[in-house]
Amino acid sequence: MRTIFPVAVVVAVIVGLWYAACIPMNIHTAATQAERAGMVIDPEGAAERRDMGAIALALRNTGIWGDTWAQDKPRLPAPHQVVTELWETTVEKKVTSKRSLIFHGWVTLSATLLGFGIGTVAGILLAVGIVHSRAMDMSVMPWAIASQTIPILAIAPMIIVVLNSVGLQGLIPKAIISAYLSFFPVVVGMVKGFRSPSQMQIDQMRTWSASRSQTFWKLRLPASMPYLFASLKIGIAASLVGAIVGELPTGAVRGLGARLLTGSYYGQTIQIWSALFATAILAAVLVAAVAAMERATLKRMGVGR
Amino acid sequence: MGLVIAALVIWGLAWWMNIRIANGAQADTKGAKLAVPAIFGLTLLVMWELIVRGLDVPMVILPAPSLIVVRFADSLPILWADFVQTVVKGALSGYVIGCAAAFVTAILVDRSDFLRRGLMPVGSFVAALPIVGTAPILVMWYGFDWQSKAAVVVVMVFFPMLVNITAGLQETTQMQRDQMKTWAAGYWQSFWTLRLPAAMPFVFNGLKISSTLALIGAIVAEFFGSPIVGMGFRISTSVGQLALDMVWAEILVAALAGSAFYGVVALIERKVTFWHPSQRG
Amino acid sequence: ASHADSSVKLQLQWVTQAQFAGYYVALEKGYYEEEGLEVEILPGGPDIAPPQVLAGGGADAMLNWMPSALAAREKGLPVVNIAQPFKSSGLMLTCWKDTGIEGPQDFKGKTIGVWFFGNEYPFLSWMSQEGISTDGGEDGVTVLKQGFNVDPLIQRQADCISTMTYNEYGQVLDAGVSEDELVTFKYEDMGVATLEDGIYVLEENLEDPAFKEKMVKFVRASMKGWKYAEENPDEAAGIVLDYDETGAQTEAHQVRMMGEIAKLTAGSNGALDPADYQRTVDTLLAGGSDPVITAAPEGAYTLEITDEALD
Amino acid sequence: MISAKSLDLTFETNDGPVHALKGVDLDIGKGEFVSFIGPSGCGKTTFLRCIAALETPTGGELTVNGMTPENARQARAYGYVFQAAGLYPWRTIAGNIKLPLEIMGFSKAEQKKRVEQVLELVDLAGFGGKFPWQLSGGMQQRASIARALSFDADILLMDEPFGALDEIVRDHLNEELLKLWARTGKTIGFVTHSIPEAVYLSTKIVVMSPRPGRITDVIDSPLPKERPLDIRDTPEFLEIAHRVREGLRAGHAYD
Amino acid sequence: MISAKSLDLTFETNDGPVHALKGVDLDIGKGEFVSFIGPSGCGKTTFLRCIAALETPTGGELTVNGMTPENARQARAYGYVFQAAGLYPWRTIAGNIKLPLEIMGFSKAEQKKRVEQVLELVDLAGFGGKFPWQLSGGMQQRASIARALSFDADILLMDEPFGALDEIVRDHLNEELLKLWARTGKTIGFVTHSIPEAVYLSTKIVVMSPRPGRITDVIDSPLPKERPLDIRDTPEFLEIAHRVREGLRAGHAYD
Ligand SMILES: Nc1ncnc2c1ncn2[C@@H]1O[C@H](COP(=O)(O)OP(=O)(O)OP(=O)(O)O)[C@@H](O)[C@H]1O
Ligand SMILES: Nc1ncnc2c1ncn2[C@@H]1O[C@H](COP(=O)(O)OP(=O)(O)OP(=O)(O)O)[C@@H](O)[C@H]1O
Ligand SMILES: Cc1ncc(C[n+]2csc(CCO)c2C)c(N)n1
Ligand SMILES: [Mg+2]
Ligand SMILES: [Mg+2]
Repeated sequence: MRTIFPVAVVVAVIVGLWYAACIPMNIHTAATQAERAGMVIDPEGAAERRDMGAIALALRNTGIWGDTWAQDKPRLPAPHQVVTELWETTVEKKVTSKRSLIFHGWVTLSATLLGFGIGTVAGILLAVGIVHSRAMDMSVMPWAIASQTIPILAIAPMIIVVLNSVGLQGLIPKAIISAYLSFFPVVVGMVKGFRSPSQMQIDQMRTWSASRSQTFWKLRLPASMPYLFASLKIGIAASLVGAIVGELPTGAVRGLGARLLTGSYYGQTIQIWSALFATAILAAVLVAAVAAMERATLKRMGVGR
Repeated sequence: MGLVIAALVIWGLAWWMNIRIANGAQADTKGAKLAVPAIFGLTLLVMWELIVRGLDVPMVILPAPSLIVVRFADSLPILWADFVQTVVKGALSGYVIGCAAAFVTAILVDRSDFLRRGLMPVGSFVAALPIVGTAPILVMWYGFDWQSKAAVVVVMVFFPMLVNITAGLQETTQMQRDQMKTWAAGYWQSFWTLRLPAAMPFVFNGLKISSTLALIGAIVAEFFGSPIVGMGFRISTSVGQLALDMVWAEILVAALAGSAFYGVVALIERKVTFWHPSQRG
Repeated sequence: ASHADSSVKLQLQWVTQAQFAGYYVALEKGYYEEEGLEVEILPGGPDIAPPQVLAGGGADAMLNWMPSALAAREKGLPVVNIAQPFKSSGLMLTCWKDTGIEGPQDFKGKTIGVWFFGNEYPFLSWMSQEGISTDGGEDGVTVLKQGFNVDPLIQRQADCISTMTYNEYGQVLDAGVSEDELVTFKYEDMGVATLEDGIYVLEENLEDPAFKEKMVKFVRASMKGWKYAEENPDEAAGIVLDYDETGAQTEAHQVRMMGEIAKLTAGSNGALDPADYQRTVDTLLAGGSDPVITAAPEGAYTLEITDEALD
Repeated sequence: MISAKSLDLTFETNDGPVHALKGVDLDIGKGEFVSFIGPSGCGKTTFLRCIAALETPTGGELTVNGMTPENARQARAYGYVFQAAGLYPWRTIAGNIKLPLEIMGFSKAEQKKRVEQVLELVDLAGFGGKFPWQLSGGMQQRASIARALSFDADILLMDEPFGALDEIVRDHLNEELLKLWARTGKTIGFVTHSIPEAVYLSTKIVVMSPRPGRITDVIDSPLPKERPLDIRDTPEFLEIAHRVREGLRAGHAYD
Repeated sequence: MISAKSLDLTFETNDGPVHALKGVDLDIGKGEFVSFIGPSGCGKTTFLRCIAALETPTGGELTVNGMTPENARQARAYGYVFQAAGLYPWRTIAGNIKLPLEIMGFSKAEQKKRVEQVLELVDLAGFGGKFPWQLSGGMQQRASIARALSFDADILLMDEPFGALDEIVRDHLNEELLKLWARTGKTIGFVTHSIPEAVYLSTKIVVMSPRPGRITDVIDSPLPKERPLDIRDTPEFLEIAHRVREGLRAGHAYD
C-alpha cells in the first residue's frame, strides 16, 4: 500500500502528460487528414502549415485534438492505443499465432534464459579463477572492462556469421550474445562476493587447516550469495537486451526484437510501442523472479529478514 | 595448422610468464600491474593473428589484427572525425545532461519520500526499455544529427545515475545525521557538508557504469539514422561494404575511447574519494 | 562443404515481403520440391550483409544489388551473378515539391536521405555524374544515412529520401501525403539505373558440377515462381504474408507491393542481359572521386546457369 | 540545568511497544559531572538522546536550561560526543572540528582560532592537517571531543566516548577529561559501561536497569574534585564501586 | 608446550619495516592460563598468530607441542577464538560449531555428539537451532568459544574474546571460562586489554610494550586456582593489578 498510491499518482501524471504530448506530436498529420476529410483547418493547406510550430497549430485547431489520439501510424501513439494493442496481441490472440506478443515474448525469453544461464555460469567460473589466481586477477579484469566498451550491436552480426560458419544456428548464437552482456555484472559482483569474507574469517579457516576448496564451498560461496543475487538482477536485464540485439542480425524473424524492428520498417508506431512495453514488462517479471529466488534462498540460509 | 599450434604454444608461454610475475616478489609494483594485463592482451592479439592466418579465415569475416592496425593508421582523419561526432558531440553531451538531470531528480526524490516511492518503480520500468526500441523513436523526434544520439544517451544513463545518487545520499549513518541535528544544521548545510561527500563513492560507481553505457548508446543510436559521419555510421556502412578492417578499426577506437573515458572517471574518483577505504588500499 | 545433397539456402537482402514473392511462391507451390530441392529462405534485415553470410558459408546463394555485389568482388569476395529476375530498377528519390526541386541540379543545398550498407553506390555515381558534391554546403547535397522507414521525409528532416517504387513510396502515400505534393526521380529515368535483386553465388562453388546443377534447378524453379507471382499477385501476396513470421505485415501493403514488383520483373526471364550489365558497370565506373569499383570486373556473371535452366 | 520529571519513552516496534524509559526523575545542576551506568538496553543512550532532542519523550517533562530540549538544540546549548568518533574521512582533523563552526556561521578567523584552541586542549596541536584515518583510535576520539567543545556549549553529552579504547589510553583520557571539566566548569552527562570509570569521573552516578528502563540508584560521590589515578586504589573508591556493582547486578539479567 | 626463543617478526610495509616482535622469549607449560596484556600495537595479536602459524616469524625459534607451528596447525593442535565472534550468519549455532568438525572430517554422529557436548559446556544447550543474530552478543561469544573447543585441541588461543561485551556479561563469562579451564585442563593463551581480567584469569601474566614489541614483565600469579569474583577486592589481587598497571604505564606512549 505504501508504494501503490505514490506509483499510481506518478503513473497518472505521466499518462496525463503523455496524452498532452500527443497533441503537438501528431497535430500536423491530424490536420492534413482532417482537411482531406473535408474539415476546415486554420491555416489551410498542408504546405502552409509545414513550417508552423506544432503548439501554435494545436491551439488554432482545438477541434481536431481528438484525432491526435486516434491515428493509425501516429508519431506518438496515445496510451490507450498502446494498451489496446497490448491487450489484443496478448490476451485476444492465440499464443501460437505469429501476431501474438506472447509467442514472440517466448522466443525472446528462451534465448534470454539460455544466455543468462551461460553468462552466469561463465561469470561465476571466471570469478572463481580471478579470486584464486593472482595472474588471472591481474590480467583479466582490465580486459573485461574494455570488452564492455565494444558496441555489441556492431559485432553481433559478425558473431552470428562466425558461429554460422561453424554450424551453430538458431537459439545458440542469440544466447551467446545475450551471455556476453550478462557475464560482466556477474563477474564483477561475484569477485566482490567471493572476497567479502573478512581476513578474520579466512584466518579462522586456516586455523582449522581447511583446504582451498573447503574454504571456497563453506565460506566464500555462501558469503557471496547476496552479491550473487544483486548481480543476477542486473545480469538478467542485460540478457534480455542481449537477446533482443541478437535477434536483429539473425534475420529478425521472430521475437520481440524482430517485432520492434519490423514495426519500425513499416512505420507502425503502435506496434513498436507495444513491443517496447512488452519488453519492459518481461524485464520487470524476470527481475521480480530473481528477487523472489533471492528471498527464498536467503531465507533458507537464515540470513533473510 | 602449424600457426594454430604456434598460437597455443605462445598462449601457454605467456600464461606461464604471467603466473611467474603475478606470484613473484615484484607483483605489487606498478610495472607488474601494467605488464601482466599487457602481456595477456598481447597474447590474445598474437593468437588472433596466428589463428586467422592459420585457418585462412576470409577477411570479410574476421580480419587479422595487423590488417586492422594498418587500416587504423591509414584512416586517422576519418576516425578522428567519427570520434568527434559520436563521442564528443553525442556521448559526452548526453552524459553530462543525463547525469545532471539525474542529480536534480535525486535531490527532489530525496526531499520527498512520496516522489521516491512513486518514481523509483516507474523509473526502473522505463529503464528496462531496450535501446533498439527507443533509439528509432528518439531519432524520429530529435533528428539525425548528434542531438538524437545525446537523447539516447540521456535516457540510458539517467536511471543508473539516479539509483546510485539516491543510494549514495542514503549512505550516511543515523549517527552522522544525528550529529548534524545536534548542531542544528539545515537541509542544505548537511547536504553539502555531509550527504554529498558521503555519496561520492556511489556517485562515481554510477559515473563509471554510465561512461561505457554512454559510448555504446551513442554508437548504437547511429545505426538508426545519422549524418554521414560517426562511428556507428561507419561501422554499419563498412559492414555493408565488407570493409571489415574499417569496422574493427572503429571498434578499436570505441574500446580505446571507452577505456580512456572509464579511466578518466576512475582517476577523478581516486582524487575525490581519496578518503574511502577502497581507495586507500 | 559438399554440394552433393539437395539443400539450398537462399539469403534474402531484406525482411520477408512481396519483393521476394517469387521464391516464396516457388516454395509454397512445391516448384523446388519438384526439382528435388530442399530450399530454405533466410530473411535479411539492416544488420545482415548477404555477401558476408555467403562468405561465412551460411547460405548457398544470395540476392543482392549489383553495385554491392561488384564492390564485394573487388574486396576479394568473388561472387558471381547467375540469374537476374529483376529487369528494371525500382529505386527512386522522393522529394517534397514545395522545396522547389525540379531537376537534379536543384539538389544543391538540400538534404537527402540515402540508404547505405552497400546501397549508396547508385546514388554516389549519380551525383558524381551530375557533378554535385556530397559533402554538404551550398553547392553540394547534405547526405543523411536514412533508416528504413519514411519518417525523415514525413518529419521534414530531409528534403528527399530514397524510396522503392514498391515499398517506401507507398508508405509515404499511406502517411497521408498526396502524389501532387511530391516530386520523384526514378534512377531508371535518370539513366543511372543499376541492376537490383540478382541471384549470386561464390565463384569457387561454381567449379563443382553438383553445385552448378543444383543452381540450375534452383533458378528454374525460382523463375517459375516469379512468373506465377506476376500472374497471380493477390495470391502471391497472401503467400508472402503467410511466411512472415513477425506478423508485422499488412495485407493491403503487400498486395500493392506485389503489383509494383511485377512491373520490375516483367521484362526478365531470369537471364542477365549483358547490355544491362554493361550499363551498370559503366554507371559505377563513372563514379568520380570515390569510385565504387575502380576497374571493369572480369567474370562477375555467368550465363551458363540460366542457359541451361531456361532451355 | 537539566530536569526530568517522570519521563516516559515508549518505542512502537512491529512486535509490540518497548518501554525504553519509564518514570525517570532526575535533576542535574550546573557544573555537575553525571555518569549513567547500567546493563545494555537500559535506556542510557535513549535518555541522553532525549536531552539532546534527538528523541521525543512520550510522557513526562524535560527541560534543558529552562527551555524545551528542542529549543535548547536550536540554541546550540550542548555538544554531543557519540560512541564512535564519527569523524568525516574526507575532512582533515581541523576541517572536522571546523564543521560545526561553519554550520553555526562563525567567522573564518574565529573558526581558525577556536580550532587551534581546542586542538591544544585535547593535546592534538600539530595534527590538524592529518586525516582521521591517519590517527589512532584514541586520537580520533579526542578529536571528536574537541569538535564537541569547539563551539563552547554549556552542556557536554557523551555517550560511551571511550568504549572502544584500551585501558591505558582510557585512563589517560579520563584524567584529561577531568582536567578539562575542572578548567571549563561545564555540565557533563556521561554514559559508560565501566564501573571504575564512572566512579572515577563523576560527582553523581546514575544506575539504571532495563525492561522498562528506569533509574534504580543515584549515588553522590564523596570523592574530592582533585582526583589522581591512584585514587582508584583507595577504600572510599572501592566502597562506591562496590555499591555501583551491587546496584548493577541487581538489575542485570544474565542474558 | 609452547616455547619461544628470541622470536623476531618484522613486517615490511611501504613506509619502512615495522618491528612487531623483537627478541621474545617465553615458555608456556601444559595447563597454564597465560594472559597477554599491553598497549595497542605491542604485538599481542601478532604473537598469538605466530603460535597459530598464521604469521611466520622472521627470526628466532618457536615450537608448539614440540613441533613447528605449521605442523601443529596441520595437526589441529589448537583452537583459536577471535575478538569478534565471527559466526557465519547463514549457519545455525549448531551448524557453526559443526563447521570445523566437517572440515576435519569427523563422522556425522561424532559431529552431533560433540556439538551437544560443547553447547552444554558453554551453557547454550537448546540454542543450537538458532541463528547467530537471534542471540545476544555474549551468547554469540560463547558459541564462538564452543566452536574452538569442539575439536578438543590441547591449546586454546583467545584474542580479546570479550572486548566487545559489557562489564557484567564479561564478569560472567570470565567466571565461566575459569570453570571450563579447571574442568578441561587446557592450556590457554589469552589476550586482553583489561587489567582486572588478566589478573583474575591467569596463572601467568605477560606484559608487553611496543616499538619494537617485546616482553617487559612476566608475572606469576599467587592467586589460588579457585577464584570467586570477589577475589578482585582482595589486597593480593590489587597488588598484582598494581604491578601490571605500573608495567604497562612504563611501556606506554600516550597517543
Ligand atoms: N529506535 C528505536 N526503536 C525501537 N526500540 C529502540 C530504539 N532505540 C532503542 N530502542 C530500545 O530501547 C531500549 C533502550 O535502548 P538504549 O539504546 O537507550 O540502551 P542503552 O542503555 O544505551 O544500551 P547500550 O549500553 O547497549 O548502548 C532497548 O531495549 C532498545 O532495544
Ligand atoms: N599485516 C601487517 N602488516 C604490517 N604491519 C602489521 C601487520 N599486522 C600488524 N602490524 C603491526 O604490527 C604491530 C603489532 O600489531 P598487533 O596487531 O600484534 O598489536 P596488538 O598488540 O594486537 O594491538 P591491539 O591491542 O590493538 O590489538 C603494530 O604496529 C601493527 O601496526
Ligand atoms: C541491409 C540492407 N539495407 C538496405 C538495403 C536496401 N534495400 C534493398 S531492398 C530494400 C527494401 C525496400 O523495401 C531495401 C531497403 C538492403 N538491401 N539491405
Ligand atoms: Mg547506548
Ligand atoms: Mg590485537
